[in-house]
Amino acid sequence: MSHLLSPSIMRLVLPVIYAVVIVAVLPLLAGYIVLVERKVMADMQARLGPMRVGPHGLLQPIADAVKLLLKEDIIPDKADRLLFWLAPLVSVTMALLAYAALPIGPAFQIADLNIGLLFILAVSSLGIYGIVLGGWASNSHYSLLGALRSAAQLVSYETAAGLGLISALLLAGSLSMKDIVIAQYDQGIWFIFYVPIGFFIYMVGSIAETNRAPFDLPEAESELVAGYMTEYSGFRWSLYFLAEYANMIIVAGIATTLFLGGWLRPFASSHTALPGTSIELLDALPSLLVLGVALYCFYLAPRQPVKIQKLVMAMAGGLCLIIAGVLVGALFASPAVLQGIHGAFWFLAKVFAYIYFFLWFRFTFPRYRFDQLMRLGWRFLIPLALVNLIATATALLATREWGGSLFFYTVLADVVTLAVAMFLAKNDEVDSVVPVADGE
Amino acid sequence: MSDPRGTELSNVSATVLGADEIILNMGPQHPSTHGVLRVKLKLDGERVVDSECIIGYLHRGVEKIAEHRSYQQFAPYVDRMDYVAAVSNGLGYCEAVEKLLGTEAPIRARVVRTILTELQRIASHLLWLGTHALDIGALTPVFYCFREREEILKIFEKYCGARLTTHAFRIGGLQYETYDGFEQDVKRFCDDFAHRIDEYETLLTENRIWVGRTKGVGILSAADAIALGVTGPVLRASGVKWDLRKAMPYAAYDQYKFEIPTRETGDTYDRYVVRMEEMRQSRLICLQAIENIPTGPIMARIGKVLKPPPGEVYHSIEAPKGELGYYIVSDGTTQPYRVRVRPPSFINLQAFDKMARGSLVADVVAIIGTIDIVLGEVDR
Amino acid sequence: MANDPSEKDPVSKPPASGAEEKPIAQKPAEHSQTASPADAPKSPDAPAPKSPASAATTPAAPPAPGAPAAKPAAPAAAAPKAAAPPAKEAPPKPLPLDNELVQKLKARFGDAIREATLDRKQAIVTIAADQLREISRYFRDEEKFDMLVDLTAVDWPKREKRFDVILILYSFAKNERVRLKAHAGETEPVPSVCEIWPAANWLERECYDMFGIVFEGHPDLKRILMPDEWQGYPLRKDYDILKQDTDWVRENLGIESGQ
Amino acid sequence: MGLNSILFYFFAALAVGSAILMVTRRNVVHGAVYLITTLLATAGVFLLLQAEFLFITQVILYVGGIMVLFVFVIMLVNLDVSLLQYQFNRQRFVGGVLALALAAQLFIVIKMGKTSLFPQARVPEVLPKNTEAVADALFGRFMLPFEIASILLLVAMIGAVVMAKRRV
Repeated sequence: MSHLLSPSIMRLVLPVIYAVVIVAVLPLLAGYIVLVERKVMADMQARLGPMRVGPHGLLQPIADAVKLLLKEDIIPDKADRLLFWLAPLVSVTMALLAYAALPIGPAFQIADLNIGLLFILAVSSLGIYGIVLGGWASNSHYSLLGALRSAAQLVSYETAAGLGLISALLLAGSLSMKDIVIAQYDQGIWFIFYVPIGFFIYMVGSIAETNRAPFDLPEAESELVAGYMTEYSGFRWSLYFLAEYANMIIVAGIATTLFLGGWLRPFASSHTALPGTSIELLDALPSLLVLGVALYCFYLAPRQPVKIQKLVMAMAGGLCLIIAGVLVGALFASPAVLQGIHGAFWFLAKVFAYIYFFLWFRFTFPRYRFDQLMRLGWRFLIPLALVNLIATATALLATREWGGSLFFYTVLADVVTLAVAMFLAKNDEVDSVVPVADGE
Repeated sequence: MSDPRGTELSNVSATVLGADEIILNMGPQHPSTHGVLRVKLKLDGERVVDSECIIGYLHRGVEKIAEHRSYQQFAPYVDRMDYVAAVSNGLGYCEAVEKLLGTEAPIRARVVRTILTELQRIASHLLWLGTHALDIGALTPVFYCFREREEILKIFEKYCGARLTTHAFRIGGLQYETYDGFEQDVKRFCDDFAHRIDEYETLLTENRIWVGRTKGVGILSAADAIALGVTGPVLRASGVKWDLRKAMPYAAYDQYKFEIPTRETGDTYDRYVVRMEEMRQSRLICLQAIENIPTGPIMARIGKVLKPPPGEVYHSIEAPKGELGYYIVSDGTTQPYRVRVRPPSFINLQAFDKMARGSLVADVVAIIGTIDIVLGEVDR
Repeated sequence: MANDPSEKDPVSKPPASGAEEKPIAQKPAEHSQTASPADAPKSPDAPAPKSPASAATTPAAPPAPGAPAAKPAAPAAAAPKAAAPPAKEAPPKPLPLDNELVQKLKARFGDAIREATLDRKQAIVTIAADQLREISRYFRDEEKFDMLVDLTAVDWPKREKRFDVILILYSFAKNERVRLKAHAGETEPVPSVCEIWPAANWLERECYDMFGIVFEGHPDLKRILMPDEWQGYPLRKDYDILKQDTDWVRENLGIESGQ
Repeated sequence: MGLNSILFYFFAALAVGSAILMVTRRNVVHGAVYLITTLLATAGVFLLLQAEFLFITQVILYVGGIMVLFVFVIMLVNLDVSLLQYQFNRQRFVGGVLALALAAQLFIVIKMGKTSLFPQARVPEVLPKNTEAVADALFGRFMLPFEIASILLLVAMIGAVVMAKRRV
C-alpha cells in the first residue's frame, strides 16, 4: 500500500480526485445556493419561500434538478444547431475549468499555477462565448439583444474588476493563488484592510461579470424575457444555470483569496492556545458553529409537520454533526490536516458570505439601464480603479522609501481615492440626470 | 482597400452594416406587458425608432353584451374591465345609470361608496407600484405592496364577499349594509398604511438606480397629454392640476378635504411621485369619511325593473387610471340601447408611442408600467 | 344629481367648509346651462316607446331645411309609469337648449348646427357631418374645448342615416363638457378629427372597427380590437350577439365556434 | 515522440485546420468561432513552450477581449445578406502570390537557419517565472518602444471615439 501513496503518485492522483469531486459536488452546491437565494429572498420579502419539498424546502434543489433533466429539450427550428448545442457547453466548461487554480484551503487545489489568478480570469472570461454564441444561435431578437448586452458588459467590467484586483496583487507580489494567501498570512492582515476601494470595485465588477442584479441586463426578465437563455430549455438551460452559479463561486473565490485572506481563519497570525492543550482558541470556532447548526436541526426536526420531513431534518442535523465531528477530529490531527480541513471551512464560509452580499443586492436594487451601466463602468469604476491603483502603488513606494507603517499610507491613499470617487460621482450626476424643475 | 472599385466596396459594407435596424415584437406573451399587450418596436441598436401597440387580445365585446342585458344585469360585467379596480368601475356605472334615471343614491350609500372606491384606488396603485418596480428590476416591493393590498381585499371580502370583481354597489345605492367593525378595519388599515408607504419610499424614492431609471424617461408634456386625451395620474404628473373628484364632484367627494398632487416634467419619476402621493391622499379621504358615516337608507327608491326614460347621459369618475366614463343611451326599455365605456387605459395607452420614441428597450418596459394599463380595460 | 352639490340630500353633514380648493373651475357643466327642468316639454310627435326601433326613428327626422334648428326634436317622452322611479322630480327628458354658445355657433355655422338640446342637464349639439372638422376646430380653438374625452358612435339602423357619431369634448378652462353629434349614413365617410385632437386616432379606429364608419383623413384607419381580417362590424344593431366570422375562427383558431 | 510532441502536433493541426475553416466558412459567426479556436490552439503552443504569460495574454486579450468585440460587431450585421454575398473578391491572384511568397520565405528560413522542422533542442524543464521576465523586459530594456506603442494605440482609440461620436 505504501508505494501507492508515495508522494509522486499522489501528486498526480490527488488533483484528479479533486477535479472529480468538484465536478460532482458543484451542481449540488449550485442547487443549494439557489435554495439559499430563494430563502433569503423570501425572508427579505416577508414570506416563507420553498417549504414543501423536504423540511423548509431542503430537498427543493433535487426536485428542481430532476424536473430540469426531464424537461423537453427544444431547439428552435431556425436556430444554428451546432452553436446552439455548443454554447452552453462552452459556458459550463469554462466555469468548471476555472476551478483548476482555485485554492479551497491549502490542501485542496488542483494545480498551483504561477499565473493562477490570470488563468482563472482568462478562463472565466471565455465563458462569455457561451452566452454570446448561445444568444446568437437561438435566432431570436431577445436572445441576440441579451448576448450583445452581455458582451459589452463583460468586456467593460472585466477591465474595472481587473484593475481592482491589481491593487491587491501589488501587495501580494505574486500571481499564484497560494502565494497570495501566504502573503496575507505573512503580513498578518487581509488585503481588504489595505485596499478597501479595490475590493469594492472588484465586488461591483464581479456582480456585473456574473450577470447578477442590479447588473442582470443580459437576462433582464422584464425586458428581454430571459435574455440569451430565452430559447433554451431543460438540460441545456440548466447548464447555463450551473455556469452562472459556478461563476458566482469563482468570483467569490477570487475575492476571498485576494482580499479576504483565502483559507486563513480570522486572526490567523495570532496564536492563543486553549489552556492545557495545544488547540488554538479560534480553531475551535468552526466546530462549535456547525455543532450549533446541528443542534438547531435536531430542535426543529420534531416540529416538522410530516414524518418524512422530520426524518430529513434529523438527517440534516446528523450531517452537520458528522461535519462537526470531522472539524473536531482535525483539531487533534497533524497541523497539515488541520489546516486543510479548517482552511476549506473558512474558505467556503467566506465565499458564501460574499455570495450573500450578491443576494442582498439583488433583492434591494432596481436594475440599471444599459447606458447607465456602461457609464458607471467606464466613467466611474475604471477611472476610480486607476486612481486607486496609483494611490496604492504610491503608498507601497512610500513605505519602501521612507519607512513607516504601510497601513498608514494606504489609509491616506484611500482617502485620496474616496475624494476622487466623490468628485466622479458628482460629475456623473450632473451629466445623467435630466434637469428637472421640482414641481409642487 | 486595394479593390479598384472602392465605391462598390463601401456600398457593400453599407448594405451589410446598415441592416441593423431590427423589429422587436414584445408580447402578447411577455413578462412586462401586463397581460396581453403586444408592442412592435423598431429598434436601432437598443433605441426605439418607432412603435406600434397592437391590442384586442382580450376583447370580449363588453359594449355589445350590455345591449343584451338589463341595466342591473350588466353591472357585474363592468367589474371585469379594469379588474384591479372593480369597485371604481362599478361606481361609475351605477352613478351613470342613476343619472339616466334621474335619481341619486342616498348620502350614506354615497359615503360608503367613497370609502370603498378610495380603498380600491390605493389597492390599484399598490398593484401598479409593485409591478412597476418589478419591471424596473426591484424584486422586493411587489411583495410588500401585495401585503397591504391584501388588507384592502379583506375589507372588500368582509363587506361583499368578493375580493377582485366585487360588484360592491347596486344601481340606486348599496345592496349591503357595512358589516360590524367596518370603520375599525378601515381605520386600522389607514393608520398602518401611513408608515407602510414611507417604507416603500425608502426603498425607491431616493434610490439612485431608481431615479436614474425613471427620471427623464417617457416625458409627456402637458400640451401633448391634453391633446392625446390622457387623464388621471399621467396627466397630473405632466402638470395639469385636474381631477374629476374636484372638477365635477361625484359620490361624496365634495365633503372631504384632499389635495391634487401634481408634478411638472411628466416623466416616469413624476408619475411615480404623483401616484405615491395620491395613495396618501386617498388614505386621508378614507380617514375623513370613516369619522362620520351618516345614517339613513342605503338604497334609493327605484323600482325593481329599471326603465330609464329615453335619452342619453355621459357620466365619468376619476378611476385610479384616469377618467372612466360611461355614455349610456336609453330607448326607454329595460335594456340599454347603447353603453359606451370611455376606458382610461385605452386612451392613455395611445400616448405610449409619444413617450417611447427615442428611448431604450429598457425604458419601454418602464413606460408601459408607468402608464398603468389594465388590458381588460384597454380591450374590453 | 350626484354631480350637483346644490341638490345634496339634507341628511348629509355640511361640506367641509370652504377649505377645499376648486382646482380649475368652480361650476360643474350643468350649472352653466340656462334651461330649467321645469320648462314645459315640447310635445313629442311619435310616442311609441315600446319598440326601440320606432323610438329610434323619432329623433332621426331631419330638420326642415331652411328652418334654423331651433325646433327640438325631443324623443318620445313616454314616461313609462310602470318603471319610472318614483322620484321627487319629473323624469328627465331632453330639452331644447338655447344659450350663448349655441347662438354663437348658429351665427357662425348656420345650418350646420342642426339642433341643440339639453338632456339630463348635459349639452348636446347636433351638427352636420360634413362640417364636423370645421366645427371641431372652432370648439377647440375658440371655445377652448381642448380635450376630446371620447369619440364613439350609436347605431340606429332604421334611420336614413343610421349612425350617430358622438364626440364628447371637455374644456379645462370652463370645466364644461359638450357633446357633438353628427349623423352619418352607412357608406358616407365622416371627416376625421385626428389632426385636431390626436386622441381621436385610436377612437376613430375603434369606431371603424365596431361600426364600419369610415373616417376620411385618418392617418391609419384599420381595425384595432378585432383581428385585421375579421368580416362584419360587431356593434351594429344588425350584428347578432352570437354572430361570428366563422371562416376566420375556423381558419385562425382551428375551432368551429367561439361560443 | 513524447507527450509534448503529441500535444504540439495536436495544437498545430488544430490551429492550421481551424484557420483554413475560418477562411472558408460563409457564415461569419462560424468563421469567428474557428478564429477563436485558432487563437486558443496557438495559445496552447505557447503553453507548451512554457511561455505562460504569453499564453495567458493571448487568451485574455485576443480571445477574451478582442474576439468578443469581433463577435459583437458580427452579430449586429445582418447575416442573411452576407450569406448570399460572394466571399472572395477579385484579389485571388494577389492572394495566391502572397501565399506563395510566404511559403517561400518559410522554406528559406527553415533551410537557411539550418534548423530542422523537428527541433531536437529541449527546453529546460522549469523556467524562471516569466511574468517577471516579461515585466522586466517591457518596463526596463524596451521601455521606450513599449511606451511609443501604447501612445500609438491611445491615438488610434481616441481617433475611433472621435469618428464614432461624429455620427451621433
